[in-house]
Amino acid sequence: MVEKVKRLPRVFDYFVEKDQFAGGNTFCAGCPAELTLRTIPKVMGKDIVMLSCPCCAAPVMHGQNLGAWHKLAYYACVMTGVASSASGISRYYRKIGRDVTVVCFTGDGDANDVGFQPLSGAAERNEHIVYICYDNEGYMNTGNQRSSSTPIYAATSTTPVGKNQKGKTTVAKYLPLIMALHPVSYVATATLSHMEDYAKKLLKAKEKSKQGFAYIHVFAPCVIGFRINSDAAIQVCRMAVRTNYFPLWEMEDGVFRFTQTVGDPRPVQEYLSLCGKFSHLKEPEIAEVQKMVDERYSMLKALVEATAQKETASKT
Amino acid sequence: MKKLTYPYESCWSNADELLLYLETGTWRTSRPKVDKEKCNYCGLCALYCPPQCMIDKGDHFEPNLEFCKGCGICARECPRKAITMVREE
Amino acid sequence: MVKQMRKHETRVITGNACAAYAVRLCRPDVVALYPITPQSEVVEQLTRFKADGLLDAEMIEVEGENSAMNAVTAACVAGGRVFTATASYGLAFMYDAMMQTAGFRAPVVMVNVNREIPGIHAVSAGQQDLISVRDIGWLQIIVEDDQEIIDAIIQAYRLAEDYEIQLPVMINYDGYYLSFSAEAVKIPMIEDVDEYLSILKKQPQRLKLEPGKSMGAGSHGLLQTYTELRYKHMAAMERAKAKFDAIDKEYGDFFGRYYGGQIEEYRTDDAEIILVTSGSATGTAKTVVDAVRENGQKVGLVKIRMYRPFPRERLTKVLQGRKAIGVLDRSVGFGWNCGPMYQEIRALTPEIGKVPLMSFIDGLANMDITIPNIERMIRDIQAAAEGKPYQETTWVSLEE
Amino acid sequence: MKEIRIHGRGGQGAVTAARMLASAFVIEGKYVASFPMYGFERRGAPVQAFTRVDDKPIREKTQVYNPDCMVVIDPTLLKLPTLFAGLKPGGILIVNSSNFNTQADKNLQIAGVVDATKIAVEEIGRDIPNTCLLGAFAATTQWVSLDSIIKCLSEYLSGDMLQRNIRSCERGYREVKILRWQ
Repeated sequence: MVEKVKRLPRVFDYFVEKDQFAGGNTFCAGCPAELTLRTIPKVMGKDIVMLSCPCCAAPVMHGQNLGAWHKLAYYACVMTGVASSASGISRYYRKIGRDVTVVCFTGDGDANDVGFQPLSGAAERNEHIVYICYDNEGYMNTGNQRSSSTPIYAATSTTPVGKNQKGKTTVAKYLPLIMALHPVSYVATATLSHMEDYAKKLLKAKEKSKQGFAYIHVFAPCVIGFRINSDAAIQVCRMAVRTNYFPLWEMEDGVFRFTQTVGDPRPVQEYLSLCGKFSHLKEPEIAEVQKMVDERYSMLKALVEATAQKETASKT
Repeated sequence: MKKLTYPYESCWSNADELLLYLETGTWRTSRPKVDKEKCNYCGLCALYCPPQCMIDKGDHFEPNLEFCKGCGICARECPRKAITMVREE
Repeated sequence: MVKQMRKHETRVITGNACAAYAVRLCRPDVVALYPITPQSEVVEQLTRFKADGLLDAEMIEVEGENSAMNAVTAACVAGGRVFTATASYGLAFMYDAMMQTAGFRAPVVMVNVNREIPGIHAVSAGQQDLISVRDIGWLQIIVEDDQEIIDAIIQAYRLAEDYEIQLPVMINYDGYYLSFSAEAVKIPMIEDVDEYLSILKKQPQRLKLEPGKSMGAGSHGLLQTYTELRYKHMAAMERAKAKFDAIDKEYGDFFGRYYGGQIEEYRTDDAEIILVTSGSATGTAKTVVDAVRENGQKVGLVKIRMYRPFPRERLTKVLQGRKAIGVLDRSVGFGWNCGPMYQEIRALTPEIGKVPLMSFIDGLANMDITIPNIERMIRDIQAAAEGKPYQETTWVSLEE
Repeated sequence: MKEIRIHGRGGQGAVTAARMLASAFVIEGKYVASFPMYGFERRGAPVQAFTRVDDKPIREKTQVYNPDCMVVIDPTLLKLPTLFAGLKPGGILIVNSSNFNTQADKNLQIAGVVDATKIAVEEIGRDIPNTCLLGAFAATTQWVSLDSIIKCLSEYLSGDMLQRNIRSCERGYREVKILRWQ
């Protein structure tokens, strides 16, 4: 007989609301985007307005005729119109003096590519909205085509591995940092292996959206696109953090900080080897990815250090 | 006369009228089997379950097999190996 | 009925300023704007109103027209009264969002300052932009002068937000010829506009987003439901015709200015030949009609005010029994080798009978639709009415 | 109906002058229409603006081809070979010039010549000759009173700028030299 834990982990305290989604829906078995989505109203409450667009979440977010898959107030957007539609809704509630949290939920294809202009515009206007991007590193809803969030060398259906090309030839756009260089209130990265960290960030984003724009970039490895087993997503998330492939940080009012410090980062090889989409990588490519990961981490570290001084200075 | 059945002028879903669900339990090829003795009620299976279908039984968790898609995350993440995936026959 | 004389303010202002003044009078909740020639002055004037405390709206200075249309559509579905304005390339850039607006049946009001479209780059007037979105599901109204811009925008809110209609309305006016043209106009008092539009508050509430309420805007419409919603959209369009005629009367009784509703019939009673026009060229054409009438020639003019829905019934009625009809288009209809409005009037042949029908294409890219050009059109229609041979389509400014 | 064509360069206030003129006529109960002809809004590029005035509503929406009167804001435009194209017989010219004295077109009958640049610089402090030329317009054509022009300026200007422009306008009215030909 094992000794039972007295209470559930602290992260459960963040779940103030029941699950707002129907039990069975159209996400794939083992999909981390589903977990990303279900967690949002559990933490932020159900009196939010959510927006999404054509993406893996759309078959669940959008209804079907009269039927709905969730109990939320929801607005379906065209792909180019998520952040701009949210701006319109948020402004209307401000006009009539109503405090409503407006939450966008899109994939990386929308946030990085076709919906980037309105996202950047809404961030520059510091609209009072929360924008959550679940990053599965490609267009998964349409069958694993590359997006500008697809990492270098990743095999996708439009960056195949062949005689003359080994997957994607260019490095991914690092959107969270781009967003942090907009004049916004809050930016954070999060992933599903670190649920308490994610929940805290959701709550903070809700609060910060009363002042202005809040952005959360959630690493959510697609089981199909990453070519992993359906039980592997959380493991992949965890390894992405432990190798610094996906560092967890936040930027609040111009101050950067890591929310998860990785004492002794594992070589990126350990992350890459988990994902089938990198199975063709050899030593030189792996070294190149390692270099990219190290450089990105150094850049973030420099930002953390630089703005920590700023924070100290402003407090003294 | 036209046969018109939809209640609105534009396409709105209304969960109060009709909440949809899929019996995703039928997708499974294997199911999680929880060993109550090994389980120490840490909650990680419930935390990571994408469709959030682990039911809190007070001292352990059991999957809701109506919706469990059999992804196996609960089994893989269980620190005590209290969950095993058993082939559906 | 004794007509009340409403007070007004007379100002010499441009068409663009007229649009901004009218929008201010209608008290929108959310305005999203992105500048483009020849519409920019609308943006400037509205932001000036806001800065001076004369407009209590949320102004979203968006980073492109696509965002403007998405923002106002969403704000409208959330429950607000909204406005945006664009022209040409901007209209093209908001195309996907505009389809969403129509599909959502969101009563958005937009001004489109007509300008030629991309390809052959032209910063000049032309109606091809409005033609390019004719079956997108919006109501489209085309106006003739500055005063009509003011009145049509107020009427547009009355029409769009009517519970029986619930459709977006696009007010079109010619770039340059109206956008920059200053005329003395009568600006209604805001209290009067409040009173006029108050009727909208007495009708049932349309569906809107409600935080905490499990309603989703933009559900997937499948099969029967999709078909049914398209039918309802079409039915609302059909209702909009009579509604617009009724609103014209109601507006005229209230403010003292009438425009004829879907179409204006000018000296048509005993007319043997008719010239059909739209937009700013109509005024020039009316002066020519008057001059030609002086010579005893029985010519009349029909102005298309409502282009979508197409005023099929009223046009049938007014065009029946004429000897020849000409249609002036400031745009082209590919494949039919004629102007688009002509093409649609030609489709009325079973109703109006087989008489000479002539398409005149003129005024592209700011080519002036001059008095001599219109005189020529009327001469051509008259000759065809007298049984002389005629060519179906005439590119007026290219003829030798 | 009287048709007036104003020639200037971008930034010199030709469009505003056309509109001010329209406003002044409205004060006297006339119907007006005024519009500019330009593509991109560029400083220095030649610009035309039109004003129509009538006792009955004006419906034409065309450019002015046969002006009764022309206002030339920038003297360098006098070199344009097509400047006077379409001027009606008996036509009037209001021109910003220190030395204009020839019948530049056979249809030109009256010219109101004033050094509006000099006056504007003295009164306003900058080369904005348009309001001075409006004063000269009133004196030369006698179609509208100086009072109406001054009154309409307050719709477009305020404060010190308004006062300076009024002075410039009044000097245009007083100092214009009117030439006549047969």
